[in-house]
Amino acid sequence: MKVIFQLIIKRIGLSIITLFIVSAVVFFIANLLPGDAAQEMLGQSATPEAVAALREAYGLNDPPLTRYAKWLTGLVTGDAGMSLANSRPVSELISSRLSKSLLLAGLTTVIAVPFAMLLGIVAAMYSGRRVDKIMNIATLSMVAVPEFLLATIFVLIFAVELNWLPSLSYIPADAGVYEYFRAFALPVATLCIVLSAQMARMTRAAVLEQLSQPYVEMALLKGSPLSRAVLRHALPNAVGPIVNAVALSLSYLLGGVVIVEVIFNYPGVASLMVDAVTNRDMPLLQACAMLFCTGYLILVLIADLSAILANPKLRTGG
Amino acid sequence: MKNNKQDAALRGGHLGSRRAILKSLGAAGLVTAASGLVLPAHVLAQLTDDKPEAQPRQGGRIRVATNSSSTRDTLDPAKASLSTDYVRMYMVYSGLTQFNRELGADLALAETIESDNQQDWHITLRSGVTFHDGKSLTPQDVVYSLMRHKDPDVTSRVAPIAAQFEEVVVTGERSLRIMLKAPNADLPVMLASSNFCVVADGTTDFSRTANGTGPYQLKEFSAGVRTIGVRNPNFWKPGKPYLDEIELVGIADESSRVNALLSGDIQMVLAVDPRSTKRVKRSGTCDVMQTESSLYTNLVMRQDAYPTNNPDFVMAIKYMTDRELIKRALFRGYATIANDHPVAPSHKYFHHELPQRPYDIDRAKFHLKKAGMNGLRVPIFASPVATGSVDMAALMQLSGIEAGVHLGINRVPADGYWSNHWMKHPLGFGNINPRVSLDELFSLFFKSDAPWNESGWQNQQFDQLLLAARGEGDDAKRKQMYWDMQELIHQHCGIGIPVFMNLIDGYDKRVKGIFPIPTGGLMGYSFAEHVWLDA
Amino acid sequence: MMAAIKSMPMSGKVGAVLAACWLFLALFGPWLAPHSANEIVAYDVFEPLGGDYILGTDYIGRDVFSRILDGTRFTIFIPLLAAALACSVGTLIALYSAVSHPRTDEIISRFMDALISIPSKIFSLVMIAAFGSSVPILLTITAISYMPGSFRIARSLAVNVANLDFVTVARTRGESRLYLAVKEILPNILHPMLADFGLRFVFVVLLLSSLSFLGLGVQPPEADLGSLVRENLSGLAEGAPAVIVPAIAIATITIAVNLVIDSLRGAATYAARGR
Amino acid sequence: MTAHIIVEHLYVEAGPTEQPVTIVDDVSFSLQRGEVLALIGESGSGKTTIALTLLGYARPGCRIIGGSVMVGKDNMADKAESQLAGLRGRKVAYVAQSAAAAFNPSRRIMDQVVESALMHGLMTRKEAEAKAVTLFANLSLPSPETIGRRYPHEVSGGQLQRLMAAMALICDPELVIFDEPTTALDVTTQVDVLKAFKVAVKATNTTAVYVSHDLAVVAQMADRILVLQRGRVVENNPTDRILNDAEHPYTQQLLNAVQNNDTVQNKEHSDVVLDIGDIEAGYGKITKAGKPEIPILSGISLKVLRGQTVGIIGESGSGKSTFARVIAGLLPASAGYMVLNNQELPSAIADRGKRECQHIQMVFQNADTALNPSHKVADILGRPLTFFHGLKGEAQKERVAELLELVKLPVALADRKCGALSGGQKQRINLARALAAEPSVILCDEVTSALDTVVAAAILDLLEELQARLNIAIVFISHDISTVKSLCDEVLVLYKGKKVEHGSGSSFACAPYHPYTDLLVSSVPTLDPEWLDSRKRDLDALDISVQNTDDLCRFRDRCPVKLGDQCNTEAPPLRTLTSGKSVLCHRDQAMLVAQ
Repeated sequence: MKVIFQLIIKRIGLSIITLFIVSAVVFFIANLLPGDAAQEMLGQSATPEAVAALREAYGLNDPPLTRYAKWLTGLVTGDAGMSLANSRPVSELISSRLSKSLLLAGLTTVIAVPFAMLLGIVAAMYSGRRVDKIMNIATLSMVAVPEFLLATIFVLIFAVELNWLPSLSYIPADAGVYEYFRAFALPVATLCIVLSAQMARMTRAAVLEQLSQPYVEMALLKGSPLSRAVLRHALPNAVGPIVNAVALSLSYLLGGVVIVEVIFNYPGVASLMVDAVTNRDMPLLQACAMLFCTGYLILVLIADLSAILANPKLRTGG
Repeated sequence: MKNNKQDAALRGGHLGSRRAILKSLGAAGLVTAASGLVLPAHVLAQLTDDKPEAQPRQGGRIRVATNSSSTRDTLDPAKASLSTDYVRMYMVYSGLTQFNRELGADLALAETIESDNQQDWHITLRSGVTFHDGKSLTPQDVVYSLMRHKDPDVTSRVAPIAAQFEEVVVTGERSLRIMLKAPNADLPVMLASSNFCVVADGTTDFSRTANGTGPYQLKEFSAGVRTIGVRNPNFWKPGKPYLDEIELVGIADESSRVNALLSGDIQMVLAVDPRSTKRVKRSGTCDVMQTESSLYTNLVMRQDAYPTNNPDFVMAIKYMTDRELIKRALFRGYATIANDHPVAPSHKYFHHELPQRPYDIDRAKFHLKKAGMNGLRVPIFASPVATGSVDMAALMQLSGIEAGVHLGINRVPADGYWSNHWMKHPLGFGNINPRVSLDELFSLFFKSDAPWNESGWQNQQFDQLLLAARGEGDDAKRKQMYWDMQELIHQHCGIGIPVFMNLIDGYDKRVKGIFPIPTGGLMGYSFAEHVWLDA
Repeated sequence: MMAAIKSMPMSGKVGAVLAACWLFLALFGPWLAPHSANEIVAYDVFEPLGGDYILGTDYIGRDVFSRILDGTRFTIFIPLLAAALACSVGTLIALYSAVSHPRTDEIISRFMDALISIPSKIFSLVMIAAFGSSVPILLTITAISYMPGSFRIARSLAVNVANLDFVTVARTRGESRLYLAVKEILPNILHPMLADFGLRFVFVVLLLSSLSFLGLGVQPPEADLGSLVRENLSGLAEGAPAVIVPAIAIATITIAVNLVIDSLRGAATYAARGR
Repeated sequence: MTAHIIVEHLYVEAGPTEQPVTIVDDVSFSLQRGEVLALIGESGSGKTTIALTLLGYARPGCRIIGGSVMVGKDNMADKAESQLAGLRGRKVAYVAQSAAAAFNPSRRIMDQVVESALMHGLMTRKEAEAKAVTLFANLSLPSPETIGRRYPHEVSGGQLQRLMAAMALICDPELVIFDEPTTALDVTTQVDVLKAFKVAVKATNTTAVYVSHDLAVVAQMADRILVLQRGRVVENNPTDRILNDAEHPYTQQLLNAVQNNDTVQNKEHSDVVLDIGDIEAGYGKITKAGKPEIPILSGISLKVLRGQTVGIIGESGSGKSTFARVIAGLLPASAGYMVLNNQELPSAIADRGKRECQHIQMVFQNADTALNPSHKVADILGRPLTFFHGLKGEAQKERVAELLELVKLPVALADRKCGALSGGQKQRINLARALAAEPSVILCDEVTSALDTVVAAAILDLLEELQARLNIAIVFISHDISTVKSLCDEVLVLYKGKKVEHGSGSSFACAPYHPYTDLLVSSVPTLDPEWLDSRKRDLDALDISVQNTDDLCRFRDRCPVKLGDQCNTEAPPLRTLTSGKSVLCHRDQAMLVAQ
């Protein structure tokens, strides 16, 4: 356990560095953007005076570095600043969306991960046989279809034609479990297909890797059937790489789901960040970037931890 | 006709001061409005399929989707800038006047609007109007609502227009007076725009609450997500509104929007792509409403930059625009051929004697040769935000090749187009929303010192005509002036207007009481107070 | 090369052939097109298969077949170059950090982590908003957004190789870092990186199509296959070939490439076992 | 009585079905119940493949294409997977070469030991575990009750190997297959493991097949020996017959390889090439005390003379390889000095000049990893030539040819990639590369231990010859004392990073030794079949508690002749014996002789 504790400490330290870099990078890129919040705010009616006034109000006249410093100190003191586009605290804007994003991500994970695992393991067990080949093509095709097409097809079939499910993932305030299910069915399905393909392939690879290890041969020579050798022997040792792959895929669920959010009109963080860009809403943009980065780092950390827990050698710090 | 009732009700509202109104509003073309029976042909065409309907039914809730929504959504009339905002404004607020289907304005919160010189306006307010919070409407509220646009800190989007207000003062417990810097006969129409909706005196925080006098009270508002309004029981129009609740969302992606309509998740959608109309009609449950508007996407040819500063080049471009093809291919016929000036045929001041400019490659060639610009390469800037501009550019490119000029298309992302590209390149596209008053339209986009003089066009004669027309009381004279201006633009301005796009809304057939108001989709964004739901 | 293909399993051969076909279309497509890709040839939009136009017409009546022939080159070459860029740069940086001081290595890795954690779509959005969307920009963006991934893989490979005895031998000889990286390590991670390159290619293809959905992709009137799918999406309801065919095209391209990679991998592992 | 195991006309092929390679070619043999058969031959002779067929198993890529493999009444060659699963582990059990790899790292030992018993439903978990514990005891494993609760990485290699035997014996199989079970072990541990196996097998009268490349080991275990070469049987006879009068020349080769020719040569040695004094080294950060966090070597001194061979002996963990790394500068020493050709030698490679690097060359144990698989032989040999001597083009070509000749390889090899070479050839290239630099010292780290006995012998001869010709100094690092004794002019014995004995090669010819050296010497198997039984067991604690830090004798916990608590309290003195060698022990010469 001591090992894990140390690891967490170390990671948190590194994460802070990484976050810092991200903020710097994002700030830098964002500064390349033509126009600023003031202009975007006033749009067509932008008269020089008005813009100038607004700039002043937003403190956009300070040199970039000063702004960055301000923002950073604010963040350190736990204040993510105010959104320029609609003068509400950034934290408030995000928190309202984050919960939704997490919900979507969570549901997808719960379904996609086991599904992918199953595919991957089966494919590995019968590697080289027909099952494997079919699954290979299947997963490939799943990866190959642009997600917006996939989503639209789903909507056309299940919402427009069959009218089983809503085409928008909209949750009424008084939604029961059933409404939830209906509302999430399509977006979750889309994401599952997009994600599980990759994960399945990774799982297959990881399990195959282990299957070539002597101890699996040993298990077979002890008289254990293939299924047992895979599930009881190979799988536990494949956990490390698998969770890593899963973590990487899942990190996509925070920022990568813009398209799904757009198509199903789902108010998530990704589309929030897109808004932030279009409105040149720097505080919001920065905050979102931080958020995604943190999410990614947490996932990777979890992956490494579970890899360690799965491996007694590392676990006992041997 | 279903509308008799409400019009009657309206008329009842101000019968007493009829003379005054006619006197005052004649200029703005409200004669027909006052006895709202004669309808322009194009509007009739739209209504033929609604059979005479029964008494509008109370109750029910609908969900409505517009095409844009972001964290920038606002409850502040001064900041309203996107379709969702407009709809939201008309949901919760009302203005002194409101648009009607004849491109004119009816009285709303104002009971009378009078002026003798189109510069000094006297307004009496309707009595017994209350805000959602119970406070009753006073002239002070109106004064505040109008004057705040002049305050730079408010960063109002109509600040340039509000600049016309010399002063606005309370003259009685129900009356006020608007002094303009210069005469403007179109003031009543101007006041109908959603930005001039009336808010309660002294309101500064619009971040969560909206205290208006509109048909619906704000129940929930979260920027970029949704707005929910519930029926305002004390709305000043007796019996209205009909629905218990309206939920307003923005769905940027057109096909998602249409799918949502067809799958029954949404009852009304703004901006249906012409290509989707077939599907919508086929569905049986839904239908589309077409609104002929003066919305146009136009070529911008800067007069202060090479090569567009060469009048022959401009002419060439105008001749090489295949309006028929654009109307047919890009808009599937849901458009009206335009004649390189911004006045739509449906407008009463439309210059119908001005010969239509044809698609004529030879003339284009001729002008190019005259300008000595054969085989010239010119970049043309288009963007998805300027509806259809990208495809238009593609078509222009093709006819350009025939005519002997190479147009290199630069498609720039929607995001940031207005601030960074619009009017910044010699050859680009603009996209101008309907403006009811030609005066507003011209002074915003064509006057030499107009804030968005897209092509940087300088024409003294035009400017003089504009000012003259603004103050002119006699309709015939006024019309002539506007005709002259249209001709000037048609001939000399660096603006090419191929077509006016018709606005297409999709709606669930159970939604009743809808009719087009040319100022915008969804009944000029003001459907909220009109529509009702058939059981 | 031919030998490599010979040694492939059936699936690999199929993939190779498919890929070759697409490459051919990418190279010569524009010349094979019956119509100009941008010319509006028919009044009817979303015409079905067959008829006057082999693959029907698109949303404003252009010939789909011609547009696909014309668009393929973007879907092939942008990803090809981008992936090549991403992998080569990623690999080089990885090599550098593998042979340099642990601290340098740490810093570089942190930086890459940072890059990875920025969602590629949003990164692209910002970059395109900043620099406008042109083929070179798209190239750069996609390359940058997939470079860190390549780096991660290349680095782990390089670190493993760096600990092998033959590298140590070179060290004891007093060889320069450059030599270690380029002459000793690089040749031994080349093969797996090739497989990685294939993956990146597929990723870029998909990213491009998502970008075109967000309206940030290749500039019209040109359109890569993704943009074709996107611009004709409204035809999906009536099952217009204008949207389905490009989609299938994308699928076959990515699948073909993947099949090739897989069989390459297989060959590699077999060789490894053989040794 | 009919034989228990009958293998007839067995054919196994490998590789792609289009162009298969026959790796087992018409092999037939039989075996009575309770007999132990040894399969011997060098790698690639197909011995393991044959052994596996007895379980009806063929490795991925291999196929049994003909013949029968009768174990009792079952023909393992033509059974379906499902049936085989029922037999494997119950009727026929397998003990794999590397227990470290063959145990699932993520599961407790006990679970894995009893697994087959439970799978075959022979007994309840309780019974199975009880049985396992007794087996542990019989295999003389320390603390049998608790050892099962550990994870594989928590016990030593030798113990793991025996645990594997327990795993095999848990179901009282009729036949046990031992696949090179001791090759991965240190000599001292090997003895114990062999003993344990022998006892266990004899006790249960189990038939056994023992696969190995080491004749001496086989001599201890087997009743019959089957000698294989390239998948064919070259000789199949009772053990004593093989040992005393082998028929086949290849068998004789094997025998000669084991007979270590004790010819200690005394050359004339001139000047000191490399002088190493009081080296301290280890891993991790340097602590305030100036020692590394994990100290490995302490106080090692050594003088290497030109043309001399110095042997460094020790088991895994003795720090012998670390020592090599220190000399090569890969691991800078934390204390002590090194002098090369009378010039101070910087401890870190970074601080060394080209010349210094040139004069110390390292030859690694494993030629597979020591040669860059993606380079051609010519490149590998050419690089040092260009790097150190600026040789290019033709000149380089010629030199490469010379070098190849020097190590007795055909010049044609020059443009082959070394992936394609055999183990022996690789090792020669490895050597040639070192020579290419024209160094004054070559560090040979376990250069022979990865090779088959015959090949290894050849390499050793080569080394001696080269040294005689080129008069270079060699530091020869090995775990195999017999080799070192025969090869080296000077020998240095390391135990846990301390020098416990140091003297001339000749002085190691006979006792007295340091107790540890004594253990090493006596642990080397001889061809005498009785040898194993005559050996006394080494002590085997579950955890050797001795830290590498204190000055006390680090061997004390295993020392068979330990002097009460003197060894636990006082640092042992370094005493010089009459033979001229120095020994780090409390016992004086007399006592040492007496042991």
